[in-house]
Amino acid sequence: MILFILAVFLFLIGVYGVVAKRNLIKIVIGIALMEYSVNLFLILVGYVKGGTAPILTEGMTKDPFVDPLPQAMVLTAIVIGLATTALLLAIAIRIYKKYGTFDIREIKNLKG
Amino acid sequence: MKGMTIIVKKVTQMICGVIFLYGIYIIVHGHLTPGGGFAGGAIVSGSFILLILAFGSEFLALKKEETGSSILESSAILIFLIIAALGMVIGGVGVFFVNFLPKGTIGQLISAGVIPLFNIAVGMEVAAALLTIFLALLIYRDEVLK
Amino acid sequence: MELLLIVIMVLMIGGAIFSLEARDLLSAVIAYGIVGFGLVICFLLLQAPDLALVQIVVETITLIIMIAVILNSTREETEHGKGRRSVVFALFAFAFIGLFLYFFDRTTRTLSAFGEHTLRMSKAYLQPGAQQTGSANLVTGVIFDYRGYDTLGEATILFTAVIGVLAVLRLKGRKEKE
Amino acid sequence: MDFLVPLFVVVPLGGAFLIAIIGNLARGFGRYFTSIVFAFLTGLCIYFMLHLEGPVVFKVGGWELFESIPIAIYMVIDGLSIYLLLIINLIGFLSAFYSISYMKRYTAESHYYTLFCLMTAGMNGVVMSGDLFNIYVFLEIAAIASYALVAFEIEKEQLEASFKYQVLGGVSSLFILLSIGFLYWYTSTLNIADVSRMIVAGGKREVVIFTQVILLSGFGLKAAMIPFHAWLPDAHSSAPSPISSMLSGVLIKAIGAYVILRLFFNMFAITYNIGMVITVIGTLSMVIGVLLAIGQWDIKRLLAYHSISQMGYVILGVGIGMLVLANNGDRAVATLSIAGGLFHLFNHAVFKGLLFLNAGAVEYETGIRDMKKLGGLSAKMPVTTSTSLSASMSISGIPPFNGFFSKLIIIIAAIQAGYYVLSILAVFVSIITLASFLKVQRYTFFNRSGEEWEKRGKQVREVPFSMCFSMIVLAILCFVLSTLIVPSVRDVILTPAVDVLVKAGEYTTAVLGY
Repeated sequence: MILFILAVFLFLIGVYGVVAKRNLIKIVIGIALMEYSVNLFLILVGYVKGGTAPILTEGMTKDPFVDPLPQAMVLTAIVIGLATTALLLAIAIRIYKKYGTFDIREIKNLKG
Repeated sequence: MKGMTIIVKKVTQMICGVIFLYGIYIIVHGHLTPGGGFAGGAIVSGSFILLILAFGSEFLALKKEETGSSILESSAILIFLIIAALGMVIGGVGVFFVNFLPKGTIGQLISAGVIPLFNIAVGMEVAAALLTIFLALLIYRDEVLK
Repeated sequence: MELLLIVIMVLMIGGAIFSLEARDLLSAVIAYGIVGFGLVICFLLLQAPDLALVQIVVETITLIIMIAVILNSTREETEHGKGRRSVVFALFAFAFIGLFLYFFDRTTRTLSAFGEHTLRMSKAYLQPGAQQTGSANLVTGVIFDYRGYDTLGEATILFTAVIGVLAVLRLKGRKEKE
Repeated sequence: MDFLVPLFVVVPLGGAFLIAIIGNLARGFGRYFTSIVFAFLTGLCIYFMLHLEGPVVFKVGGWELFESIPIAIYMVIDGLSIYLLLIINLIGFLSAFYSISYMKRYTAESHYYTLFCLMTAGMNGVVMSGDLFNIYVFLEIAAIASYALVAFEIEKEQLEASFKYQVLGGVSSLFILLSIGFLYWYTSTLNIADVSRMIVAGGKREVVIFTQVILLSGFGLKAAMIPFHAWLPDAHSSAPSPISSMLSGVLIKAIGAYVILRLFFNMFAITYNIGMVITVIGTLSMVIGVLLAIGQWDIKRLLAYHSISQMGYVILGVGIGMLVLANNGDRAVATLSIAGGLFHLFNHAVFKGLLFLNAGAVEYETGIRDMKKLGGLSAKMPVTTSTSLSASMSISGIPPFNGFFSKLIIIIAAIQAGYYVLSILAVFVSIITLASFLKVQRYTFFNRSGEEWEKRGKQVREVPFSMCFSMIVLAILCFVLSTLIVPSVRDVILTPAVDVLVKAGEYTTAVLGY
């Protein structure tokens, strides 16, 4: 149980970063942290005690497998996270070029 | 962008091909061992990124490279879609995403029907996609510095 | 193994807090890398080698891109105005986090504990999975056969992001001549 | 007919990939190809709508039930899905056609059309999916494409709006993914029908409520309901106008409101508490949205705030229906209320799409969005003026137009259900909307005081054909949609959609087949 709580705690730290931080890069990091924690959470859900990775090999014993479906979901989620991060960074660097800062408050001031 | 020192260049020269081949290996063995199109494609693009970082980009016509990798990416994902949609024609019953090739023996390299083909298409797509993102950032940087 | 996982996750949480609070953006990004690579070890411990492989490569490339962005802009975070408002805000945030965790703990206590997951949908992916798809790696079987449609969506998302990055990073938005 | 189902996703995706390849070689390719794609899809929607009897279930990969558990990804087209699909592809076609002239001033047109196709493909995928994780994936396609499109003009304002939109959109997506994780933990399945069955069998109420709260905040952010609306005015006013009309007209419905309806009616059992929360959120959006809109002078920003308010009507209508159903009240009242909500959803797509296209036409000719600096355009741009007038009358509920009927139905239903305060609020909001749009008409088209564009020496004339065409078609639709109150028309288009929500419990059986 403690593992799930730690994963959700990491998620909430990410939320805190997004809400409280004023720096664009920090906000991107916050979103990426949330992404990681959700991925970890899904894998924790799909774990089976004493299970092995769901890959058939020669001379395999009769161990149970862990659930392959969350793994497929997380694989998708990792790539989605990469895509989001890349687009966010592209826009952040563009904003930096226009304003010369990553700080949200200064951007607001400059915008007037 | 400028390249790095001679030591870095030499080391990159030696390991870059190995990384590239390892990426290909991961893609091709996706249905047998851990990994697959996504991991392998990312490794392949990593080898290119390493080359560019070590040797610098002034020898490259970046814009052309970017267009090329973008087209490669689009073609790869189009191939993916076509293979998936072929099931609607070949599968006989109009099913999307059907594994219409013979399955073969489990554990052989040539097995699992269309899955290796999907892996290769996705591998190409991911490799080209990550390279394109990197090149786009590089071009933008060069233009800004100008 | 659970203890090891807990240790790594605490380390990850420490890295996460440091990366959000660090003054220097470069060290923030490096601390963020700790979280990402910690996640790789978690995936390995939780029997997900496919994910570990993808995560380690993706993490590396994300870090390269992030560091490139920071080296080309600024490293400093200008954090001014740390007054009483931020203390109140922090208290508020702690209260929210505490409440959320409390409700999470209370509501999910009835669900299956760690490691006692029951399979339902994936039963079909495991038992006859290898015969039906011909793939020895069952995760690949799920990704490309049972749920291939999701993977098409995933590849499309990467494609979308690339087109988006190309569109955002182009030099001029409008043509010169009106 | 079944095998045609995947085409709703395959065709726009294939179109997007083709444009990305060929657009590099032949510049104008995407421009016309996009319109062709969406014309085809609209035709397909109409074909489906005329021939649909009960839900069509398409199992991707052809995997049948395994020990009576669904293992394939299901595509489900029922009355509600086809209703949304029709709206998406119709507005998509008109926006794409409008873009032919409008986007000629921008660079990188092929990127624009690629993203446009991808966004619509994502929305189509969401509304016809019967699988939780699949909904998430396609929702992300639509969302990421829209982030890039909002920033398409790459000026300061656009970039900032897009960043804000992306951050809040990313947070909401992750909330959604987390709640999908909860549901998977609880039920070990992803199929909506199967999840619904497992929730009923499991009976752990606390877990369900916790998940519902997280899901509602996630999708509420996507639908820009009132506590979560911060991103909408910036994002919708910064995008190029055809995209604004897609975002306001379709996107917040397809990936926000639709999913809320689908999940809270068909997946979770209807409860009084959730109905109350939805009604309150709808009312708040309706009232606060319009109050925020009053003080706006930027024409697109004003329209964006009105989107929040009008979506409030939709949610309110559906929420009242949910309350009545949860109380085991009169089913006829619930049906009327939900029908009003869904009817208004279509109407809003049409008139808000049209209003954004009008704003785009004004900006195209004058380059100004501030209403104080506009004026006197009615003589120079007759088509824009007349279409804008009909859309304004429609949004503020003037009788022969469609907006009047849907609002009337919602108000009557609220009175019949005994929520008198809500009906008075709805009337009140409608009056403020009327005042607000009188202002728009007066300052933009009729008042002769401003005329900044004349000082700048601009030659203002009517916009090109493709833009006029889209606006005229939408203006005609503002009239024609009023016929949805005629029973024979309603039975084809609206009633199947309403039935899906009113007879919420039948979804599971219809999809699983046992």
